[in-house]
Amino acid sequence: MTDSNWSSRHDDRNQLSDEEFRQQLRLFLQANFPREWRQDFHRPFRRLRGPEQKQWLRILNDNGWRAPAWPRHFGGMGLSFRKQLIYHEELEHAGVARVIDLGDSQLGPTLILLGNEQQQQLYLPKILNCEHIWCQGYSEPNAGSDLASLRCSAVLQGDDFVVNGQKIWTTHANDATHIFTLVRTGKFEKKQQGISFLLIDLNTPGITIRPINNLAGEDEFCEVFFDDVPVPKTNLVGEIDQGWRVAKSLLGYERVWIGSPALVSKALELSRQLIELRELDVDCGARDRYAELCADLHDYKLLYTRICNQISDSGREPGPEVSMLKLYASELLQRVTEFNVQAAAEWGGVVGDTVIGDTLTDLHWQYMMARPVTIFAGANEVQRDILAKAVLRLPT
Amino acid sequence: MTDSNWSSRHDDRNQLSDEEFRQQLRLFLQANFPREWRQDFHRPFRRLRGPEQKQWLRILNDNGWRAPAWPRHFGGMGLSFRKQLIYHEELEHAGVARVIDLGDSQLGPTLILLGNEQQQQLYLPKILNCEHIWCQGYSEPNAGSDLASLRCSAVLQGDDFVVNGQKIWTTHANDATHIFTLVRTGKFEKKQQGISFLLIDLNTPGITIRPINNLAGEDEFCEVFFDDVPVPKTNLVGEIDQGWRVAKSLLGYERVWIGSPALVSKALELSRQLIELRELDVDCGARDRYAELCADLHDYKLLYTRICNQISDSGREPGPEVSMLKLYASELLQRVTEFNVQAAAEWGGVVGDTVIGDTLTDLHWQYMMARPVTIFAGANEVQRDILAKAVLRLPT
Amino acid sequence: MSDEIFSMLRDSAEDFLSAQVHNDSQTGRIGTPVLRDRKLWAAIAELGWLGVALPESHSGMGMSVDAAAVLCEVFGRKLFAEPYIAGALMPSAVLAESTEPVAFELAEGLVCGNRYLTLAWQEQAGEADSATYATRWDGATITGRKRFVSALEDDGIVLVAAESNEGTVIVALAVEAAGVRYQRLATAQGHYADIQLDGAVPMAPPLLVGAVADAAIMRAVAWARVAASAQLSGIARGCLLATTDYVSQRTQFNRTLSAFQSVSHRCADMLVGVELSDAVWRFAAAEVSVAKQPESLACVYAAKARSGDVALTTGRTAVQLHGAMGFTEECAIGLYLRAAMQYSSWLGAPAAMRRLFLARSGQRDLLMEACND
Amino acid sequence: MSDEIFSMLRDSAEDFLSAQVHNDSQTGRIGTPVLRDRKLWAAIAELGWLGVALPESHSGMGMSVDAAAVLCEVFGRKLFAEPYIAGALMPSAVLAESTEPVAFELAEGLVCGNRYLTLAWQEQAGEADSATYATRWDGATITGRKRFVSALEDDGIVLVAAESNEGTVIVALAVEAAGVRYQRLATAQGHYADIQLDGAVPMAPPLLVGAVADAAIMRAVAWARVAASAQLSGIARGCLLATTDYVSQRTQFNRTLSAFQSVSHRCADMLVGVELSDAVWRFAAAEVSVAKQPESLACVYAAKARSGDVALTTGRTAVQLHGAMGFTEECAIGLYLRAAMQYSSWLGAPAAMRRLFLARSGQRDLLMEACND
Repeated sequence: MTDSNWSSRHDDRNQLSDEEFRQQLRLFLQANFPREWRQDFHRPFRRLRGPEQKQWLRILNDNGWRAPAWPRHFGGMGLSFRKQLIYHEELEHAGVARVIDLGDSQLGPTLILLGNEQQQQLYLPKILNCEHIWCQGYSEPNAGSDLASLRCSAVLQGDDFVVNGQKIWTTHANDATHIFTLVRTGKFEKKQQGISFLLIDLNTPGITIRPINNLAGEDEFCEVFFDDVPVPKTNLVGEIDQGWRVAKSLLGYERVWIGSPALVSKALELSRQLIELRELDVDCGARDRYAELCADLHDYKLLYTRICNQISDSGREPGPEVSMLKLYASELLQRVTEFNVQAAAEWGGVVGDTVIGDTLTDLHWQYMMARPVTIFAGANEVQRDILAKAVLRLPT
Repeated sequence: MTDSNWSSRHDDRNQLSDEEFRQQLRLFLQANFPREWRQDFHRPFRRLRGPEQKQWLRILNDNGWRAPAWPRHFGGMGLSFRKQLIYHEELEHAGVARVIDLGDSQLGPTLILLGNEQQQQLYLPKILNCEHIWCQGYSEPNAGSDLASLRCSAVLQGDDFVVNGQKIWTTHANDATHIFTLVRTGKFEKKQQGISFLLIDLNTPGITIRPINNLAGEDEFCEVFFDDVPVPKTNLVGEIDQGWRVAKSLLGYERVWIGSPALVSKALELSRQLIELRELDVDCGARDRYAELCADLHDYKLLYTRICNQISDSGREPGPEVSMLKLYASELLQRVTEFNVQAAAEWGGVVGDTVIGDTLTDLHWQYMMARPVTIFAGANEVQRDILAKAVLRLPT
Repeated sequence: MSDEIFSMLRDSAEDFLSAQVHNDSQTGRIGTPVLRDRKLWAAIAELGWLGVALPESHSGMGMSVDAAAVLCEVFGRKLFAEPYIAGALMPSAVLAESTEPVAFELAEGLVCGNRYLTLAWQEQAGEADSATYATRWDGATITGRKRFVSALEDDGIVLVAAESNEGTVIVALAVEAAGVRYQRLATAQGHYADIQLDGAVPMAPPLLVGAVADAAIMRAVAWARVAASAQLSGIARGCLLATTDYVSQRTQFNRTLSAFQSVSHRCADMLVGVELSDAVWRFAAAEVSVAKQPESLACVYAAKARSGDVALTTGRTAVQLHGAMGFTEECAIGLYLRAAMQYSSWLGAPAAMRRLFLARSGQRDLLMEACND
Repeated sequence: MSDEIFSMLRDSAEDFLSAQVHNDSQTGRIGTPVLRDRKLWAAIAELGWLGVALPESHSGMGMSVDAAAVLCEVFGRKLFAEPYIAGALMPSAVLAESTEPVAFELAEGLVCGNRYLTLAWQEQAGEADSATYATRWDGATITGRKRFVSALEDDGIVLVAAESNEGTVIVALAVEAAGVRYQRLATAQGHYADIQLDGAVPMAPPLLVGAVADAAIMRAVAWARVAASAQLSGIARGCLLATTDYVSQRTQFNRTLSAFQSVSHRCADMLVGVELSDAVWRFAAAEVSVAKQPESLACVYAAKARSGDVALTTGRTAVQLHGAMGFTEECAIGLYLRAAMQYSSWLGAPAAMRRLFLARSGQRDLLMEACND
């Protein structure tokens, strides 16, 4: 890993003080993030996709602001967890649209931790320069919250695994070039065993992708069908049949990022705008409900910061307590979007764009986009089970 | 049952029109119910006990207003279910303090349905004239919601059952002369079998009664201990080992009466008083919360009336849908008492009597007295299980 | 109205709608305002439903709003998308009061299904109860702006409420007339039109003038609220049924979903909500159908508040219990939630309705008067 | 203040209270106002706790409210009933600002535990923040009425806020002085006294006069709110622990109670509440301990609102999950709920606190300013 290709092209920003770091990033974003892609009252949870996403990620990459968690010798920024928090805070603060960049956030760390050198050299640079766009193939029609029941199979024949089966809820598969999957390679008593982590090029023959429209009108989820798809056995990450542990190691971080208060902040910004537009400032009843949401966010931010700091200070992976974050943030987000629909009176019944006062908004979109957050990344019912079992140690 | 002792001493009020019936009862209550025993802001859920209870029940009995559900030839009023509803409405309307009169509401109907003639002749008249005061011995320390796990045993020796074990949560055992119990007389695979329904005189040697103070400061619950207590085998009601069915037949009615909106009305009356006293009329936030509770009661009364009318029209025993009544009424009652505590600001922290403006009240008492309603007569968790299983037919 | 007639109405509606309604036609419409399906509209005209609440003198069946509400409950359960309340029931409440020749003519067209009517009274968000209008009638033309108008067809007729020197008037205006401009915003099953009127000339002299016009509008709104409550209640019940079906079949962690209390207890709570909602709209429908001033009845506002809240809560919970599948446009469960958003916001959102409920109930009714005597 | 000192304080408090506090002493007291347990009060004086928030100039330890809050969190968990906040912390905030001889003397007595102080400022329910007083100081005597005064001993000293010609004054008054009458109402762990002052003569000239008196009271209230938040948070945590113990052991229907999601999921929700409450009071304590005008900090109100709500909710849920046993006076679980009622209502109930939170937060803080630049 001392190859010059891997050497860092940019200053080590981890050396900056927190405040300097924050300032540099803030200035960079002001200068470089295209205004038209900002989150706004119309799309408070805006995400970039396809060409726009690539364009923005390349700007980040060219300026040394990409892959904040990756070590520098793999081309990342090598930031401490605390600086990663600042990084995300500043993106949120600047209204930078979200990206689903699973190559950066999930596959990269996995390969760095458990991939072999060949896999690292082959894939990591192409993640950074967006030549490869990755999506995640975990869930199946009968393996959602109960992921370990997955059945999509990979059978070794010669130098290839032959993959058959179906994945579902694969976000942005229709934009991606590659998919990292959990597939069944063996049957054991414990169903978590016999699962392997496999990388698949979506251009391989035998793969069909079907987008699914969601309630907000977006086609971000896809079904991916595998029909005798050959995958080189060199695409196996980690040990065969041990893929569950590979995937699991990232779940805690996923829940921390999903628990970010950013979406709630954005939704509550819209609440405030609606209150002004509808002149509800003088309505003490509406103000009481708004105050409750504001206090919820205020307090939640403090809890979020504290748990993140504990992770940061301890240097350990996130424990089961991060289920609190995913749980509370997702339900609060829903409550805020519900307030917004109610505060908008008749406009709350509009499905699609509407202009209130001079503000373009889409209350249905924000309401519906807040629905799946209580389902994905482990349904909230599962999060409560985790808290009861693993934090409170309640017997079952 | 044609003995002249059993003939009715009073007019058959079931023949009256609903309106006439209501008027007669209203006038009777105005003339006869002692003003000082009325429910008020201090004791919105007031109950009579001991000598006061006896005195009032005897007034009812002497005037032919006792035992509304019993057939007339057993000395009751023989009212239709609809008239029973009116009966309870009028008592509530007049602020008549509640009585726990299990001889009337539970044992009487059981004996009428399943007792033998000897038992009916021996016990029913003494219930009516308050010579016997009955309490209910069902729950045990390890058999609460899971009542069928009860272990208090009765073993037949000669002409007596010998009873050993413990009952708990026996309301007003310290005022009672007799107790009707569920005791274990046999062991079967299904634990609901092997339970018998046994009548016990509390004066029998070997019985110890210990009152338990509750959170509201009242000693209404008791533990009852049985130590080799002999009970004549003629005190068995129904078949041996079949007592579960005896007890179960009354549960539906119990849930209907517990579901009465009367307590909620009383608690909400206190809410209104507090709003006036604290001049919260102008506080739109407080008014919104109050409006929600008022609407909840309004709508619930309609549901309650409808389900009661359905029972009345069909002539069948209450079905599992009455769990809705117990569930909603009990939780609404708690929400109202919580509103009252919050509306009272600092006074909400007072434990015991306080005077707000010129109104004597006891917010802690009403708050605490509303706690057990979600627990007793089948915890609300059990009610939800019943609704899911028996009404929605969800598989488990 | 006898229970038997209601049963017949309900049964025929269930039969007809089970055969006619296909949810597929409601998916993928996000952002697209929907107009009447004219074939379906003609079919329900054929069944006589459009004239249910019109008197026989006006070509109607001479029943009242309680009969219409029975139909609407089925519409909700079956996700029937035609704008029955806005396009038939509300115009009926106005036309029934008018003895102008044009009123009879429009009523006949409404009942036959060849005239597409709607009522335009509201001008501001959250002000469905305002009885004053910025829209002006000068005796010959009408000028102003109306909002949140449902069921507006390009070749339809809009009954417009306006201020005049004689108080409120209601005039019938062809949508095609000069001086009428409009834009439609999509709702789940229809649209809200925003109408600009600029010296538009109506079809005939005003249908109603003065106090009788105000009363007709208040009655139309009260009727519509009760009918919308019934529809919301139906939406919630349909949504609950679909959910109990789903959780009874779907398996996770080797157990039927309904075996988890986190699922079954929420179904129980949904049931309680649906039954409350059902009890209150039926009561309100019965009361309103015999009331002279239905807008004074507290139960109307209670019904609209409860049914809106319950339909939204049931819809959200149902989406959650359907898991990821519930978030797809292909799964009908989201359509219930979206329909709930439309009917709970139209004519007054729950919190606003509860305030009016409290004001109308005079509070004392709720309390027991025992302490006074 | 370093984390290490806080840890030491917490550990010593836990050790001491585990040995000293017996819940039995709190049962069966319904309706009976409770005074200091003088043995316990002397013991905590011995430990130095009473002077934690007083400067060294005033015989104190020179720490701040954050240290006191650390103690209060333990008090909550252990159901320690002594009126530490009203009887030590609040008087400290006032005495610390005064350089009158009597202030030093009272501070010393407070710290040693042989003077029983309290602060009387509030006059109406729900108005702990009012800075105007109907109670008058005429330069020699004091007349008026104070309510909701905790920690009032018959031989104690009450620091009374009053209006005078020079603005607000705070005077020290012996409870035994002529012209002082009072009645006590019971709370869970103490009492609220209602004090009538009729020309009462204080011990000495006013401790504080004018703006500095107002500031001291506002600081005392802010300190007390943060400390009460810590105590409420401790109450909730103690209550949660007792509940998870119980449901882990109790069996019904052949299963441990905690195996039912209707139980375990509510425990999970209680946990989230407790952790939120904990996060916000700790933040508020740190902020307040370095703030010049702690009453201007939104987090103070957020902490009081959250901790009050959470303690009440946790207490109620805990009673429910304890089943019938939870409703008995012998089961300690009800004591947590009752203590929560006391501390959530004193100094402002949650809804009132959230209004002040919103007012103080200027709202903008909560939103992201990205759209401005």
